[in-house]
Amino acid sequence: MNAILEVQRVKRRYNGGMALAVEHLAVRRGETLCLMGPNGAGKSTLVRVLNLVEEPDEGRISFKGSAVGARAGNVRRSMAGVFQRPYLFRGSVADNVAYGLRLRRLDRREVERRAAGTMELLGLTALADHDARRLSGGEAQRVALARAIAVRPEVLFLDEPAANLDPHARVSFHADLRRVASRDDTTVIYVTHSIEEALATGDRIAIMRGGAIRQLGDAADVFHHPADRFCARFLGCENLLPGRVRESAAGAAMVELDRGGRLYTTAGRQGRVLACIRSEEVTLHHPSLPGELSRTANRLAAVVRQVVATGPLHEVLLDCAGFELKARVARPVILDLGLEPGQALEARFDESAVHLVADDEWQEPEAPGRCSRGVLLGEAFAGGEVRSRD
Amino acid sequence: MNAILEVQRVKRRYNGGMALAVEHLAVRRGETLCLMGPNGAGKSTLVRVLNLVEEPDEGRISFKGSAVGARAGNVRRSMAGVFQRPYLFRGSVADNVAYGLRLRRLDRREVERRAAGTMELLGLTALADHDARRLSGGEAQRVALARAIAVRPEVLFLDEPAANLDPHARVSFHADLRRVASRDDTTVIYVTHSIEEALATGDRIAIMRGGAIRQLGDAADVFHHPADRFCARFLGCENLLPGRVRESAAGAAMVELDRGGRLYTTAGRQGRVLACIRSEEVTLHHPSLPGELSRTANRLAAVVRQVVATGPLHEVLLDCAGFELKARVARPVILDLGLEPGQALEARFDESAVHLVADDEWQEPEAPGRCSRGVLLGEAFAGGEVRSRD
Amino acid sequence: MIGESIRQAVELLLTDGEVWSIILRSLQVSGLAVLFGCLLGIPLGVLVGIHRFRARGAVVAVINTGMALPPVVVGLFIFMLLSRSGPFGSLHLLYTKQAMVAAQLVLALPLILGITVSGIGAIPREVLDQARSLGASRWQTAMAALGEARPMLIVAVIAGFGRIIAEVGAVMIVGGNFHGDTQVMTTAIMEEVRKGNFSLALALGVILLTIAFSANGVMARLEQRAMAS
Amino acid sequence: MIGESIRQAVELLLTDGEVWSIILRSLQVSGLAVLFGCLLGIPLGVLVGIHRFRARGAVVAVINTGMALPPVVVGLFIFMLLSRSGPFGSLHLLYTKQAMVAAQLVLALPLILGITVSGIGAIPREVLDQARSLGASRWQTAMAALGEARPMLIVAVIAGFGRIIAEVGAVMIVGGNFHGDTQVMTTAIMEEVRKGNFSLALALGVILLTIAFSANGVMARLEQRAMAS
Amino acid sequence: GGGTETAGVEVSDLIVASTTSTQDSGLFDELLPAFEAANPGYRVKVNAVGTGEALKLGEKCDVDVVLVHAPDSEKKFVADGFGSERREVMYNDFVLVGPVEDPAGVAGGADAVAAFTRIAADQAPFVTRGDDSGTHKAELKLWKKAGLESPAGDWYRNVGQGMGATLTIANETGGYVLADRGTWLSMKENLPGLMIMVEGDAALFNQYGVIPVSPAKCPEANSEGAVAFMEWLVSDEGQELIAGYGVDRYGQALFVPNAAG
Ligand SMILES: Nc1ncnc2c1ncn2[C@@H]1O[C@H](COP(=O)(O)OP(=O)(O)OP(=O)(O)O)[C@@H](O)[C@H]1O
Ligand SMILES: Nc1ncnc2c1ncn2[C@@H]1O[C@H](COP(=O)(O)OP(=O)(O)OP(=O)(O)O)[C@@H](O)[C@H]1O
Ligand SMILES: [Mg+2]
Ligand SMILES: [Mg+2]
Repeated sequence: MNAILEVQRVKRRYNGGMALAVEHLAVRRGETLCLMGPNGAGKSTLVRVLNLVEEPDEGRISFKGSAVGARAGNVRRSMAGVFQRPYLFRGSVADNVAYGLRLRRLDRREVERRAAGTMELLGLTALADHDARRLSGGEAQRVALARAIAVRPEVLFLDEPAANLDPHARVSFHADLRRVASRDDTTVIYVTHSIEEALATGDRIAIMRGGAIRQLGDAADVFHHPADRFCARFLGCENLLPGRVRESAAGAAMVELDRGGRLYTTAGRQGRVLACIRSEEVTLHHPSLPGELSRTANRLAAVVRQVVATGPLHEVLLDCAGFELKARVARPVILDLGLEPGQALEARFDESAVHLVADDEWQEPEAPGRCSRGVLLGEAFAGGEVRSRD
Repeated sequence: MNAILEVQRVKRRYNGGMALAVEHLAVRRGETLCLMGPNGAGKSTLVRVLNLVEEPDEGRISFKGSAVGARAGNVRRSMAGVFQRPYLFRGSVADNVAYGLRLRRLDRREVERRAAGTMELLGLTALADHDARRLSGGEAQRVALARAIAVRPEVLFLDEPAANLDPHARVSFHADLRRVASRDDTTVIYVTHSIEEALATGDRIAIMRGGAIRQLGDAADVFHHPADRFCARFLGCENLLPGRVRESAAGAAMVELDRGGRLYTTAGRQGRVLACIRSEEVTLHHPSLPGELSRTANRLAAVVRQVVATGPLHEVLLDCAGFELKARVARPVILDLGLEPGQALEARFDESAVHLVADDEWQEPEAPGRCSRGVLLGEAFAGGEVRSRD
Repeated sequence: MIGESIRQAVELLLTDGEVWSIILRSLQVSGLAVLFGCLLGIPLGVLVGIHRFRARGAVVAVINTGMALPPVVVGLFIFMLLSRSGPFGSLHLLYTKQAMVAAQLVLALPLILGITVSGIGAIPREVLDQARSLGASRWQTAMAALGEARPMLIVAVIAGFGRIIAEVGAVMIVGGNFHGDTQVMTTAIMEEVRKGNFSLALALGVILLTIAFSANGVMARLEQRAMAS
Repeated sequence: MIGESIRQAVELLLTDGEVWSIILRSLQVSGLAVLFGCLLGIPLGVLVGIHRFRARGAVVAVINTGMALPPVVVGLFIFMLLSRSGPFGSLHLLYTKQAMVAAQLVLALPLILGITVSGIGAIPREVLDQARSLGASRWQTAMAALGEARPMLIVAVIAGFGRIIAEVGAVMIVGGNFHGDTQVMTTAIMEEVRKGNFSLALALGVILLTIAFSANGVMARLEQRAMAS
Repeated sequence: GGGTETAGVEVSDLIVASTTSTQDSGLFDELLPAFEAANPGYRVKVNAVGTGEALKLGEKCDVDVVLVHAPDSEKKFVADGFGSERREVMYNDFVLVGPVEDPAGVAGGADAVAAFTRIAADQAPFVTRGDDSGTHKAELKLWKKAGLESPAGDWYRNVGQGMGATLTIANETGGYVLADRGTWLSMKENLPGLMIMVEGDAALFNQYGVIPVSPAKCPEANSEGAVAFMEWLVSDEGQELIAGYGVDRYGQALFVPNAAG
């Protein structure tokens, strides 16, 4: 097995609440594994447990195949972490960046060389002599990153490392991380709230909720094929339409929506389902002429209800006789169609754009203990979805 | 004048470096002003100065028209802030949320009522009795938000308040903020690195660099019409093409690009310019048949060089004979065109999609002192752009 | 030797009523001194701890030096102030518990001040800014700092109390060790040592430590309750 | 009164060579005691400060109680150990500087320990986790904690030093105040008080405080240099 | 001192500065209740300090009456106007105590000066209080008679402490020491290494005197009480109590009253 780090039946409780309850997770050597999930899902706790900074109440952690017990001290030398709220030690930026290297008793020259190199990489050279406690948020975050990267760990833990970086710094950090990680064959555990970040950096994505891993898979696969309603919603899939699969052949199916209308999909599944369509998969067109040719199987007559500019893309709320559909389109489309509320048009999406998940609406298992907060939070945002169904 | 807070010639130096040098800024009563800019640009410093937490070295701050001097203590009562790295006091979540209310010596019942209401709003009710120091990153951030919002300040300072929130919490926070701010006519100063966030919350956007405000204007206007190369780049405008305006009529111009080709634009400007085209404004089409009708003035023959999936949108790198163009398109377009490297197609963008800024490339003023780091950082990310020009 | 002293201590506590009144007097004098020490030292310490003023280094140096005030010298100094021939002689405070409290206050103050100052200095500066940003007045900002530095303040008080409940030089001089009037545990111990009653002196020492232990326990309990509330 | 004492202090320093050797002896004894106190107290304090073990509350209570150890009792205890008829009598350590150092060590230790423990306890727990997460061994984690708690450690040392440079009860008993041999500043002051030479005693007190002031200054300077490096 | 009203009688504090030896011998525990019974208007407080310190406290008017044993200093105290008058109260005697090994071979002698001479000649360890106390002054007189103006050297240990501490040091270090009999008797049990070398010599006579502070110098002092205390000490009642003190505990009286003489 190629797992560098593996946890089995790991649990961590705080004051009775269950912050972490992971049945099994094997981190592959050299991969970048992104952890995602709502606030309080246990991402940081999992990172801390893997980083051997926090002892789980139960369960087994192994590093390169052998259990980490008393050896934790040695194993820790192969790791380095950037916490969600990194703590910079008293001293200069350079001191901080050199900290991990000094711990490893590298010789002074090597320490200086590597620290300088890492500061260069992260654009910190000009700040080297500054007091590490008096930096801007983004600068501090970069120092913490440099400190961890400088030691060239086998496993690198990054807990929301780019949260305070400006967009350019973030992009360049992602590029640097990819380069450094592939050069040193570093395994990276990366916590983020941004799916763009996860797709840009991650080989695999794990979605957590209430301390458990809800879905784990290749990044693109998780993005396009969420495992359930929760993951779909969490990954920003805005159109979740309940229905029932009527006809189903190998790799294709027809879904009859509860609110009327039917969808064609390449996804195979039976029974009650939730059809997930990402809003950017929906394209808008003038109502098609009868008999007009199109490769697109799903064409819905729709009326524009609302158009909201949300930056690069515009959010278009559509009324599809029975249900609401949300589309996100670029400005040119708006211009081209002269989009305005009340306008009738056709919404299309490819068969491959319709992903089916089991409709767990009515049997959604109540997560135990503390996890209920995750649910609460999820529900708080359900507003958007409820709207789309009334 | 309707300014609730106004600063004039405010300067703040740290160890010789200039962290803040704002000539003039008037914050309008009831508006939400978003501050953006690279790390170290002075956003937090400006917020701290406005929040009367930090004394500037020079300059004048006025609140509701009269200078804030010895009265700072009173004026501060009208304000509340969430720092970039919020500090939660010892005690429970409820204690923290109630802190500002207690400071204002509201009666006990009122304190409890308001704290409970605010916790409800931010989904913190279940955490009320938890130790505020032992929360997850996002939970902590929400507590800090609740603590500031609970006091219903006239001016609310939010320094990257959503950096650690999960996507749903962020969206719901934006909605809540808008509701609360309009209910209480709250003036909000909001620091963020996300243009989406700025557009979703901000009435106006100020872009800072090297301690100074580089551009200030209505949110959509700043987004679509950056003032200069720096702002354009910072706001994520990926196509910056140098050229010279050849023909120019009222509200329309033709730009001859340095690398060949010409663009038509509704923007009026003379001389050397930088044509800015946002990548999501570029649409892709099969090469047009000669004589085909289109409202689009700008049509460029292009060859696909690379397609990268970056989440909801795909990034398409195009070769336009002489220069590179980047387009961001949704998956349906990729599917529809069957996009693959080497394919020839036509890139189109509307005349209104071409924004012109003065080409300050060769006379870019070197920002003084510490600001040079901003430049350094900016340059560090220029990699992407350089690529697009070679 | 210790076992014998403990046995003797228990016996003293059971049979000698005078010991109890001496204990009470010790607690009264040192308790009052430490109380005043806190009332004075903690606010002052917070002030010095929070503010970055020009003479701060000098002030801190003076406070730290105060920790090295020899009790005998303090006693002597207060004695000379309160002496009938001294400037405050007319107050007739010499050889009273008030004088003892004053002397011990002087001894406890630098310790309480010094530890408070650096305790406050050790909390993150963000505390102050965060409080201010939420609208705290100067006083409320100081209170916030105080709240965050709580564990250090406890040590400040305990160290101050420890120093004076154990000191003999100052109370001996300004109190006079008058039996039944100004005699406290330490002066009683001193007297027994002088008489060569070493084991009795040790027994009194054991009692003194037991008092200190209980007093610290009470303080810790109060602190815990304050933390919980 | 103070002015007169200062004048007399200067005069003593200028004319009386013996005063200088007493000063040196004081610094030697208390300096060594505080040095050992740090060597023992700081690592132990860091240990207790970092770890959350079952008996921690009890250990802290004992340490805090130690701050209330009366010097006379400590002196007596050490005296009884080192006395000819005591268990370590054969070592002939009574009335030596070694014995004085030992007694002062016992007095300084609880203060150094106690302040270190809560100083370490006051730094954010993240420090430890952050150090560990970067690969720090147990020892290195402790060093990281120590580094962050530096200002509190300085106070711990200064308070410990202050307590013993100023104390007379213990050194008087175990050192004997042998002139030219084990006499230190505080025992000299005590002697002058007994003789009724109050102003001379005060003058010696002024000298003692000056020493303490300078010693603290040196410590602060060292600390600043350590911080800067 | 300030007065308080108890049972119709005006009670005022009377502060006595005495040497530690007088207090520590327990004599005051015997005398004071009797004095207060006879003079219900006074409540006596004893401040036991060094001889020099006691006289200094008198000079500064912080005590009302001093009871010490340093005749020369006492006379000077009165002559300088700090005390109103000096009355002799009692005496006890000094004893030369030394290590049981007796390295100087002075045990059993009756001539203190001869013993001192021997000790000096042998440079046998001698511990001196060196604190300007009555005992110290008496010791210096003996050295003078033995021909040493100011003894010095490794053998002559100045410890600057009280009688008890000095005896303890002598016990521990095996030195000779001049002690007052009261302290010696009360501490003998704890001093197994010491025994009496020389006693009974007239040169070892230790006179105690009582001096009320001068009302002229110290108008605030409780002069009346001071005089009453002095008068009572030299009265038959006081003298009898002194004569009887210590017989039951040590088998011999610690002090010999000699007010009449
Ligand atoms: N030391 C602690 N004591 C008590 N509860 C804790 C502690 N640390 C974490 N928790 C709780 O455990 C849960 C999981 O926390 P964790 O920090 O792992 O969440 P997270 O997924 O990282 O969330 P976020 O996205 O907000 O950072 C939270 O509900 C949190 O309140
Ligand atoms: N207390 C301080 N002492 C010294 N320098 C400081 C201090 N606070 C801020 N600076 C410096 O001032 C500059 C501006 O800092 P500021 O925190 O305002 O940046 P920012 O725009 O908020 O950046 P970020 O996006 O990283 O939060 C930075 O270069 C920072 O290092
Ligand atoms: Mg987290
Ligand atoms: Mg900032």
